[in-house]
Amino acid sequence: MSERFILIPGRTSKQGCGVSEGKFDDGYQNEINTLQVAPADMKRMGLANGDRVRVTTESGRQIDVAVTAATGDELPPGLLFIAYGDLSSRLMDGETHGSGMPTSKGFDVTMEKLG
Amino acid sequence: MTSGYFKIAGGTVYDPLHGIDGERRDIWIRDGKIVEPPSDPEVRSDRTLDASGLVVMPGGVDMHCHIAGPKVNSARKMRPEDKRKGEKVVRRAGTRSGTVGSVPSTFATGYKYAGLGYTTAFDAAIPPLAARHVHEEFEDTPCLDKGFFVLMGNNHYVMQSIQRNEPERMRSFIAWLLGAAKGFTPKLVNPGGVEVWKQLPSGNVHGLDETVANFGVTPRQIIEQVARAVDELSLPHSVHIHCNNLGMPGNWHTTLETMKTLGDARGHLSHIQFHSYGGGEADETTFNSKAPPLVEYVNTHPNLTVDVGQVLFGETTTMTADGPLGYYLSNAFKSKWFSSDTEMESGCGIAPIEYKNTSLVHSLQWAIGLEWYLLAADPWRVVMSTDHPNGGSFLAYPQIIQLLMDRTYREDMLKQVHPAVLERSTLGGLSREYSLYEICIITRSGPAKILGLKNKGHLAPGADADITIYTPNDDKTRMFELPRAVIKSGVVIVDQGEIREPLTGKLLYVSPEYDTGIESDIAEWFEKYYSIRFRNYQVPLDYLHEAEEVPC
Amino acid sequence: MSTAASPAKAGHSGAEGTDAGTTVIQDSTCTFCGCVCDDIDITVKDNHIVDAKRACVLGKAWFYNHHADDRPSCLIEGRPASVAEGVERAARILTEAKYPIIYGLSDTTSEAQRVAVGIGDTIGGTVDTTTSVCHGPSGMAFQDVGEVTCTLGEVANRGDLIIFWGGNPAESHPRHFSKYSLMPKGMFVPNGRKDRTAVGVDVRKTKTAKAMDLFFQIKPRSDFEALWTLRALAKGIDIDPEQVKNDTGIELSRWQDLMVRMKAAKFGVILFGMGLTMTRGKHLNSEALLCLVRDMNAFTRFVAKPMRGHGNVTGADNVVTWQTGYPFGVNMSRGYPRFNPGEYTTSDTLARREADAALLIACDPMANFSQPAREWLKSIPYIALDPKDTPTTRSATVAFTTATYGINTPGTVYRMDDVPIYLRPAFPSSHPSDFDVLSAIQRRVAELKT
Amino acid sequence: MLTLRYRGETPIPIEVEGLTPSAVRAMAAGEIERFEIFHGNRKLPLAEFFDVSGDPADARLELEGDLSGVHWIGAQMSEGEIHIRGNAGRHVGSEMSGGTIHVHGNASDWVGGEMHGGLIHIHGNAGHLVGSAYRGSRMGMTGGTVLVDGSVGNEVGLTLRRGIVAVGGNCGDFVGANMIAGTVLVFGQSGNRPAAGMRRGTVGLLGSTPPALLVTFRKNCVGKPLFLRLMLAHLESLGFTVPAECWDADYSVYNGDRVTVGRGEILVREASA
Repeated sequence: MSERFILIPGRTSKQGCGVSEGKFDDGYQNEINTLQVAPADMKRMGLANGDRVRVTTESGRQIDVAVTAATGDELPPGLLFIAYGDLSSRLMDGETHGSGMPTSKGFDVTMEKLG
Repeated sequence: MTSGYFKIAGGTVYDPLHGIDGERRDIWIRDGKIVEPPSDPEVRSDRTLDASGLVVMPGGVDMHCHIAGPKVNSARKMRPEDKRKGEKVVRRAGTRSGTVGSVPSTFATGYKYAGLGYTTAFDAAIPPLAARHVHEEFEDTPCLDKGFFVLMGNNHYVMQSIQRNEPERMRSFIAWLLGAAKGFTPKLVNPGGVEVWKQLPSGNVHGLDETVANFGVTPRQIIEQVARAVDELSLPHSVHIHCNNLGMPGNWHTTLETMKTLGDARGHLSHIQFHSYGGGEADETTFNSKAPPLVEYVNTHPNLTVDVGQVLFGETTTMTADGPLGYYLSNAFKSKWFSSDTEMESGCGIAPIEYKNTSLVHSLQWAIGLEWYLLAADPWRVVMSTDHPNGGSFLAYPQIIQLLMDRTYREDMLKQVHPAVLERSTLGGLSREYSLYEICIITRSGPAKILGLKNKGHLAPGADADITIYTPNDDKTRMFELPRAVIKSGVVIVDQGEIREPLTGKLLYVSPEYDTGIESDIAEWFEKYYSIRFRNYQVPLDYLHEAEEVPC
Repeated sequence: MSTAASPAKAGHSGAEGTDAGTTVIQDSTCTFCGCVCDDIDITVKDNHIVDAKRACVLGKAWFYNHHADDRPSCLIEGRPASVAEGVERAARILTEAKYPIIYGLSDTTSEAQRVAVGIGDTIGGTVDTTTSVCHGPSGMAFQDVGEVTCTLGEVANRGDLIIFWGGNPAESHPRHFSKYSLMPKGMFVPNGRKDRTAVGVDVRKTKTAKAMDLFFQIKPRSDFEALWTLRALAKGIDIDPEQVKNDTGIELSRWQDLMVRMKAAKFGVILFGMGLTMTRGKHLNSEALLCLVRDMNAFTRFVAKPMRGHGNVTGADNVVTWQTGYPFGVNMSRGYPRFNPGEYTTSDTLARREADAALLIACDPMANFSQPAREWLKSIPYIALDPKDTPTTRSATVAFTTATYGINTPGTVYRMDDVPIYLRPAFPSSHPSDFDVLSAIQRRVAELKT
Repeated sequence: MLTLRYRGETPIPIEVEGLTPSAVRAMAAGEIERFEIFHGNRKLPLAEFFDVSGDPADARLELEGDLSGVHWIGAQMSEGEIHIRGNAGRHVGSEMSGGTIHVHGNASDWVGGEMHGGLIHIHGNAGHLVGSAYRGSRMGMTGGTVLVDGSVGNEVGLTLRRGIVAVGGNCGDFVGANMIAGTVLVFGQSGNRPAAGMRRGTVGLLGSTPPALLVTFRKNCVGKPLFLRLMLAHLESLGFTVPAECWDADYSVYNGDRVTVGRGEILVREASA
């Protein structure tokens, strides 16, 4: 079963270091390929670190990604976070609303646990 | 075989510095300089430009404009609408495209100045922290030799030296700072007032004897002591002053006090029009011209020079290092407002405005500028400027020339402005018409002399071969907006309004001597308060493109 | 025609004495993020940086991972080629194109940026920078209402109320707190952190949030409503407490308390991030913030500053502006500059499949752009310049490996507050600089166009 | 009537700025075929992309085909008629001062950008920034009428100074933002933050479910404003379909935006009892 969330991609220092260390190195790849979920949401959806989920946007863009529990109270329940990278870009539409800037944070998404 | 000579033959030459008032002469050019005719009559020039029947003058010199640096570029960023509706500069082989509006892009700025016969321009207000930015923009501003004045009227080190009564220390600092930025002379903008603006909401000083909090100095002390230091350093140009209370009714008292404070020290008062107002506290009904008494004082004090800062009707963008003024203007015009304070050094305010001939205040500003030109006894000490783009664009210079040379044109325009101008200024009674000789003085020879540029503003051997050739025309706007040819460093850069060879032009800077012992003291202060490192602040010579040191 | 000065001619020797084959360069500059810290002492040993004093975690990663590598300087369709061949191929692609775009530019010197804009002019292309997908919306807001701002030294010397809104500098600009905004003992805040009140506004309780005295964890996507609430309070307008709580997730009383502090501050600062510009509302979120800060100047001194990301993205804004009159997304297909975000910006020209060739300098759209934009970019010929191997260089028709600015090449960069800073290279690279490659391309396209 | 049939299939923008009824009405067919248009950065004669037939003397232009990649149609036009049988690109009727444009299809962004007068009727949907200011401008549309039968995007009537924008379908976010005066009516649903920063003027949100308003708007009264009835009648007279339920409904009037001048009003249709 899937639940509704708001997803916020953003910078992290690990992702920032990865840009210099090399985008094909493990450090960067792990950082941008991990979805952070609030501990309460992990618990409720029966998710453990490393489990894979499917995230789908309102316009139907979709990624499958591994989850990890956000540290402490960094994320409130209902919010997801992922470091900028290939996966976050896969969820972005081309539309910029006459601004040049595609909506890149605060996506309405559904998340479901994969098998 | 080539002789290397370029001759401008038989033109009607105006060279006021040498008393030449429209005499038919040849001018010989070699290696970018004006030279004596070859002694051997057999020697022919490689190229000759037949100027018979044409007017030949030195290239124009704009000694007070805003064409580069963070303030100008922020204005460009803020006003896409100004350029979208304005003229477009289309790319051609060898030239770059650009936008114009009230704040043209860099390449367009160079082409447009050259198109009017100007070959030298000085940016009037640069925070030294941004010096590198200016040098970069200057290199992208072709056709002109360029320099800039360094903002010091609210510099913390200057104010602290005054407070501690250490004039030698301040003098050394000024010399060091000019050299560090590769600037030309100290600029005082609302001395002391900008620092108060940084400390308080709508903060400012309102007279020469108000104390600047936390620094314990007054505008009067700053003006007096910086002017003296500039003379002691024997800089080519004097201190360059934007007085306190710009634009405020009744500000003429402050302006007169500033002149008196200078004593017998050299001083240039910029855009004097904006500082020549009578009337009481922000009361439009009493607003009037006080140009006559100020002109009278300048007439009798040869140590003083001014540029006018003529206002022209229409839309433009105001930009100033006078932070509180920018806030005042943006509120008065309900326009968008940019403000940026530079640490330890300066402020900046930008606001779009429109001068309307239906407005009493704007009409008076227009008239007061003309009064200054027409009342001044000595054209060598009053310089044509619009304080581009504050009073209007430099592109209006031909129109100003017609206003000065053509009394009928002036009187027709006077009929179209607010009627009260006739009671509140003397313009209606002024019948003076400028001669070409006088125009040549206020647009080239005078500013070159005031700036201390020995190779500019005249046509004698040794001068830079910066020459403008005009086709005589009773319509002076036409005559001056489309020169027949413009020559820069001996190269024809404009021919019939077409850009030919847009030379980059050189930077004009000073590097006065000073007691290097002071550097450790400056460095200690600098590392304590600046957000960049002392080592990364100074602009070394090898950073500059073409450059020429003007001797002190 | 004026061409940009070769940075090489302006190289300042930063070398401060060598021993045992190591060189120390003092006050070197880190160009990784918009902080552009210019106080880094770097130690170089046989073309490796072995120490970078005062650099943060991002800065160390930057300095330690840009050593001269042995990848070829040029690849054409994945095969090694000479730089000259690459330049020729690039110039032909760009001059044959009818709607070419030039994009990136935020991680190279302004000297190189100036050449790139010149190429755009010559080929009648569209010049855009990473600003359009960073603080471009803030730039648009600036064009509508203006901006009240200052250099970072003013924040350090005067700022007594510092608000971080929609950003996480603790992770994206790690030294901002210590160097500029929170810790410095400044002229009018002699006790540093003790003299400042730090306020965070964000939807996540980030590392930054944890360094604040007050934190407002607002509802996702309610930045505009929160800012409008503060504007209303600044003007003394009565507003409905329930709606405020409902809209922002925060009690009106807490906003009122914040406004009291804002009015009581001597010099207030709002440093804002892409939480505003990338979220629904975009430029109008930034506009609301710039309006609030302008409003506050009726009561006290208050300034705003977008937290710019890349080392020289601010230089890109400046260079594109002084050469064309417009800051980003500048189209020159008509022979003169035109500006219209949403029309000439790169996300749009790619996602709408209008661009038919691209010159990409120091950027990675193949990693960062929307899916439709990436798909179209993959289908057109493009040239990429980057010191690193990236998804963008891997799919490029012509890929140049270039020297790293600040580490291998000198030049000028502009800090997030428009302060220009000169770069002192640490050691030479076997690869050409962006400036060199772009200058060669500019010369060739000029020939081909005439 | 002059007919221009578009045969282009290029994804590269085609720009036809200046192709107005008054510009072509005096031209011979040959001249019109040589009329300069832009294909990206290439200047080309119109005939490269259009079949030209008919006679422009009556100042009526018919454009046929899918012109969604053709931009600036009718920009700066001052008289005459343009009918587009198909979709149109960006900047339809930009800065126009008179005449009529009908798009019998969809139009892209900036329909009637900073227009001064005349009528634009989009019979399908339109994009963002309909009847709006371009970035940085002090004011947007200063006169004329834009009718869109379908739905539109964000920032409809941005900084509107005078004139009417009517949308039959839904609109996106920030309808009527920073409005100075004038009228924007939306008969479908509205996105968020309607009329943010409005100084004066009227924004009518006439859809069935009233949107959330900003906290800086205050409810003033409920009633049947006469002005609205007159406006609806005017729209009908222009060939715009007004939903029946709008005529006799009650409307709540909200004043704002109080962070600015606050003299504007938002009309919200109350669910009919």
